Amino acid sequence: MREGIDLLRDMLLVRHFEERCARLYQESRIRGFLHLYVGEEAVAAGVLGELEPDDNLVATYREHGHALLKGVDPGAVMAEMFGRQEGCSGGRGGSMHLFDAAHRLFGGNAIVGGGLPLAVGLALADRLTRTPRVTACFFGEGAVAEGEFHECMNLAALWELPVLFCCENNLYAMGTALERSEADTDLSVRAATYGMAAWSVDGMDVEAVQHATRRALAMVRAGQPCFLELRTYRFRAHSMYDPELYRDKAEVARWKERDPIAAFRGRLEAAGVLSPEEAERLDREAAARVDDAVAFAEAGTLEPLETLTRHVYADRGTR
Amino acid sequence: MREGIDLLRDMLLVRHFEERCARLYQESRIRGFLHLYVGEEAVAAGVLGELEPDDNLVATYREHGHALLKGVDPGAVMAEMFGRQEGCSGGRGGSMHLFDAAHRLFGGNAIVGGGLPLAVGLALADRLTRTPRVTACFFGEGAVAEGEFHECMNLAALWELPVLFCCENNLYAMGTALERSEADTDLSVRAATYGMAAWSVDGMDVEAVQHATRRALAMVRAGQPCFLELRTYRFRAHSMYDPELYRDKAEVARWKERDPIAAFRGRLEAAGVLSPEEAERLDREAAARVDDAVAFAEAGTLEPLETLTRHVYADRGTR
Amino acid sequence: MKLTGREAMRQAMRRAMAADDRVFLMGEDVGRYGGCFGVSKGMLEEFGAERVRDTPLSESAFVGAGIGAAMAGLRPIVEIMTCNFSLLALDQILNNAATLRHMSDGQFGVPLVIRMTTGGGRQLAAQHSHSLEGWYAHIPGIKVLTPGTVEDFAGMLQPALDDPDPVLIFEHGALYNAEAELADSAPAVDITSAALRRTGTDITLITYGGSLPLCLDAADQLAADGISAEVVDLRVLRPLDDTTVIASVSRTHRAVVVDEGWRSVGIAAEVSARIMEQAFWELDGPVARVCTAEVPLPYPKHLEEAALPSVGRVLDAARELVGHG
Amino acid sequence: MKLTGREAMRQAMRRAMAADDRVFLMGEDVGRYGGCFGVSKGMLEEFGAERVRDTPLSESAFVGAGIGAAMAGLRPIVEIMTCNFSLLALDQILNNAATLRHMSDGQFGVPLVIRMTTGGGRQLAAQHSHSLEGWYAHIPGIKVLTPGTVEDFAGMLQPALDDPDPVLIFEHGALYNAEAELADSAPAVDITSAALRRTGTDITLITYGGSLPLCLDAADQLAADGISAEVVDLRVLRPLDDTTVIASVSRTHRAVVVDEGWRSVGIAAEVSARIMEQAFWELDGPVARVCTAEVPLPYPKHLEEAALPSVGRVLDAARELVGHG
Ligand SMILES: Cc1ncc(C[n+]2csc(CCOP(=O)(O)OP(=O)(O)O)c2C)c(N)n1
Ligand SMILES: Cc1ncc(C[n+]2csc(CCOP(=O)(O)OP(=O)(O)O)c2C)c(N)n1
Ligand SMILES: [Mg+2]
Ligand SMILES: [Mg+2]
Repeated sequence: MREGIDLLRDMLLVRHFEERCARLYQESRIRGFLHLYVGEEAVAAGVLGELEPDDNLVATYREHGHALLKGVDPGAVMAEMFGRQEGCSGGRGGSMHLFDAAHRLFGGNAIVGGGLPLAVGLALADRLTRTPRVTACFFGEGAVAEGEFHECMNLAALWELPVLFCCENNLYAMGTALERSEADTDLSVRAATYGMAAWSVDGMDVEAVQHATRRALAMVRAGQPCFLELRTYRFRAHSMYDPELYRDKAEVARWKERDPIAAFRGRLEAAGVLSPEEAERLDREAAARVDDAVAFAEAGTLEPLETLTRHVYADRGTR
Repeated sequence: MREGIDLLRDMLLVRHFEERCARLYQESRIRGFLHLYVGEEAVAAGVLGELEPDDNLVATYREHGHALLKGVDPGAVMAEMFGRQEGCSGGRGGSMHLFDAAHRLFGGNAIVGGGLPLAVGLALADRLTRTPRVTACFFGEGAVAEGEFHECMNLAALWELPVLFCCENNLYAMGTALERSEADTDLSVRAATYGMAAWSVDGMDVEAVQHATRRALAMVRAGQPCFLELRTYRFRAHSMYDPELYRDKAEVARWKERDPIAAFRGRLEAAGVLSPEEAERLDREAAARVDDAVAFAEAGTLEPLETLTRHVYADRGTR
Repeated sequence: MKLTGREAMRQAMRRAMAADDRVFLMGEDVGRYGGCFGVSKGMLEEFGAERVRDTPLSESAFVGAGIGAAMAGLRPIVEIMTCNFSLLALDQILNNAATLRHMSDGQFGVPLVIRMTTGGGRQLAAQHSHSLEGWYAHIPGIKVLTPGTVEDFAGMLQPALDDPDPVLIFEHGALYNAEAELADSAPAVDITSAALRRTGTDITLITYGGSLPLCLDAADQLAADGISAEVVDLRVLRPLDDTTVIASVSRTHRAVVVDEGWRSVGIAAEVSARIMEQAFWELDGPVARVCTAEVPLPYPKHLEEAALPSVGRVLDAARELVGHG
Repeated sequence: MKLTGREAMRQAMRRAMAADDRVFLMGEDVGRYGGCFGVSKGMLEEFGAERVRDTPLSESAFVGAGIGAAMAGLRPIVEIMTCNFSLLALDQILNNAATLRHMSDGQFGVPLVIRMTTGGGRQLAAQHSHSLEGWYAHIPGIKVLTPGTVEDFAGMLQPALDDPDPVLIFEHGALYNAEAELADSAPAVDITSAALRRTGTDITLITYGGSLPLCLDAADQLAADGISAEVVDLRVLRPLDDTTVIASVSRTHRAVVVDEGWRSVGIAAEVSARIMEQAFWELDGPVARVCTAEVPLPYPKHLEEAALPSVGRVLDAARELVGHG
């Protein structure tokens, strides 16, 4: 369970990391698809702060923040995006496919909905082996329309599997607004019909997320899946290729007024828990950690071509 | 809208047809998979009696009754199962794939859930062309767990498409009882969360089915999808290969006491609408129609081998 | 008029929709977003939300809905963002689109066009870099088109819409930015035959789609070495036009097949097998294949480049074959 | 002890589950129904509902759940009733099972076994008669097994479970009733290599699974004509053991590849292409293919038989080739 300052520190790390990634992309240091989490930090911070190191995490292509807050070294995450061997996936995966066995991060998955069955399976394994562990599975609200969402919710509920479903509702799936993809936009009501506890949370309020996660985890650890709809917003484009024709600037500006980091910092300062100077120091520390991560990534090495077909199968380098 | 006697006649035709199919299968005259509808006749009779000739029908592999009551000639259906050119699918489809363009029967589909997207598309076409037509789509309760069910319910509701979803809940999907496949077994509650009218009907009572269908069709014709759960039971095995290990005989016997044909006949007789003699005559007439169908099928011809690759593409006989 | 592949496809869609009420476009983000790769940008404004229809993320349902709408007489263009996601709709494609005409004894047809982006080369890693068009060519009942030139981006859509059967168009992502000068009324192209893109006498390079430009490059470089290479652009992977392939190989007596799919059980194997069957006695040496290495595509640029077919690998294969000839 | 293919697979599963707690069986109707084809009959009673787990109809979720459980260290056997329904799970197989080891740089593996019935011949028509194993062999990261004998039904499961990577086993429906005398402790079979089922000198028949019996029949009949045919049972379609194939063809100089998939872009094309590449100079004539006609399988018996590979069609191909030699 994270204290207030820790939560702020977590969010700042993610924010700085993401803003840096954006710049590095412009400089062509990072390539491929890059999906940033700016604006949504309270969700990852609030949920992941409550997980035990031994809990499982399944994420999407928008998962830098989740990886960092599950404990993966920022240098290893950045090196991954640089395509270096020192990356958390050996450079093979890039931004969308961060893995870390030591931290039980079972990957960012780039197929919308594709991670949900894996989460169900991880939880099934724990149930069969009587291992007291939780699997947290993140996905966007866009995934709710996919058949796999439905199949997995049913399976988790039917088999009473310890999965915490974390639906990050940032209102858009690429350019498709929720009301144009769901006949009923109240996602936690939908989820509840599978027979699991489900509710909606203000995903811009890190304490609200933390609180909801605590309640949910108590149920999950007791052997029931649970669904949280985390209402949030992405401040940046869907990916680096998005002209954002589908929403207007005023809407984005309104949401930015609710910036989860500024809001929480303000609250901590108002409560006298944090001074402005300390806050600035936390900010600089986060920036410095990201600097270190970039330096680590830049010092990383490229895998030799000889091992191109490594890890297709376990036993040998070539098929 | 069918009168009582017509409904009984419809159910008797299906019953005799199905019982004859069972015998013909034992005699190896029909091959492949054969799924019979015995016990469920009130569903097809009650729903299809309310459709207009111009309405669309999408069905499953358990669709003899639906084809017959949509108006497809019994001889053509039987010939199909004999694999004859005179069959309603030219003999190419067999029991699971009855088609008839003239009666707007868009096929029995043998992939569980596979017909639902087609129904959505047929209804979409009607909406785009402002054609006042309804698409009735039948499927078993087993299909509800499939991802396609979810995707299609959402699409139909979101786009307000004129589909009547008819879920034939006969309690089992092969050997899997509903409570072992659905976390929440109240299917119409589930369906309602997509934002469409949905309710459950006694599928052993043909008048109840008819009444519900009328109500539902009024909504569908006004431009909204609708979902009916039709609670029924199959008296026979899932297919001809099923040892029925998964349910006990007492349960089957209890349901047989509610035989929809006997019950409705009894009701008509009690109301004085039908005499026992007339009922017997209707029964004999149905049997005779099936005799004729079998004779027609037996007189049918086999397609020559030369045209084996016909209809793979429209334009030419071979690829 | 100078057009990119992207613009050529957009123009083809706009013309088709303007000319025929039955045509509409449906897929994820084709409307407000303007298409994942910008292909349909502006079309929502031009044709409205009924005919440029954004769908929820539900590939099986909206591809199946396209099949149903086609059976009912419309002419849907369904866009699947990329072929990587088409697996979620594969049951609808294989078990419905490809079989309905046959199962119904010709009573129903599925005049549907499915467009999707294919290919690697943009560092999108293992789940976003598939080249599945050759694999789809296994399925009887569908047709598979792979435009490799801006002309084909412009001219394949209309004949695909006119076709009474389901046609899948695989558009290589790298060709959206390819440019060419097109006549204002770019003619429909023949979607039943392969195209000879360059004539030659010593060897045939057989390819399609995203690998066509690199084979043309390779042919240039071979010419500098004094090796005259013919380039056959298959264009249609199903039904495969083997007549053009066999005629070419019968002239050059040597062939290299180049495609971006994984090597095993891909379209290059099929082309090789057909040459084996129909032109064995014409061959001066074994048909060679240059395909993508059998590895899920890795993210780093240098590894991805090493995995994909390249001019260098085509040259090596061609030179080895001619040397042995 | 005399066993059928069905019993052999059941016994293999029972032994594996008795020996290793990590093994469990999951799929539609594997429990109370006893398995769609009766393979798992009695196993629910023996091992209980936790380890013989009936699933709802949701192919993508339970195959994906098998992948997740395998990543977590268990050894799931997932049964997909028939390969016809596996398309609904293909995204999980191709984008997850086949890629996770690679994307994670070897941190995670997917030691999963997926069993499914394959093949036609039982008049089940266009949506229930697919033979997709050769097609699956396109995918790097998975292994594809196709038992063709009762011994292989008995002996392939354990090594598949021992394999650290996802293994798909395609069981031809016609072989469930095949019978053979097996030693009580049938040994594990080698799942890395093809098997020479019959030696010969004039021609090699290359096949697997449901087509193996008909190739053995054809070899008998050819022997009566004085043609000595060797029969190679591929057994493993991925990774393909081309060493055995090439060695045989290098001895006989002629080959017919027989498989039940559609011809274009199938496993027979791959075998033909590899022979082209590795044994071209050994060939006395072109490699021939006998596959299923490129049509969704029709229901009537006579049409289905005409579409499928048959002893007659194998004999014709073999005789033509030897005649030309
Ligand atoms: C099955 C599938 N279809 C389409 C895509 C392309 N795509 C990538 S992200 C995305 C939007 C997903 O939105 P959401 O689930 O809300 O997550 P967000 O990006 O908002 O975090 C789409 C359509 C995909 N990756 N997978
Ligand atoms: C996608 C898919 N999975 C499995 C099957 C095999 N199968 C055929 S019918 C059936 C049971 C379906 O049950 P339900 O939907 O309740 O319909 P019912 O047979 O009871 O009418 C199953 C599992 C199939 N045809 N399609
Ligand atoms: Mg979103
Ligand atoms: Mg049922």
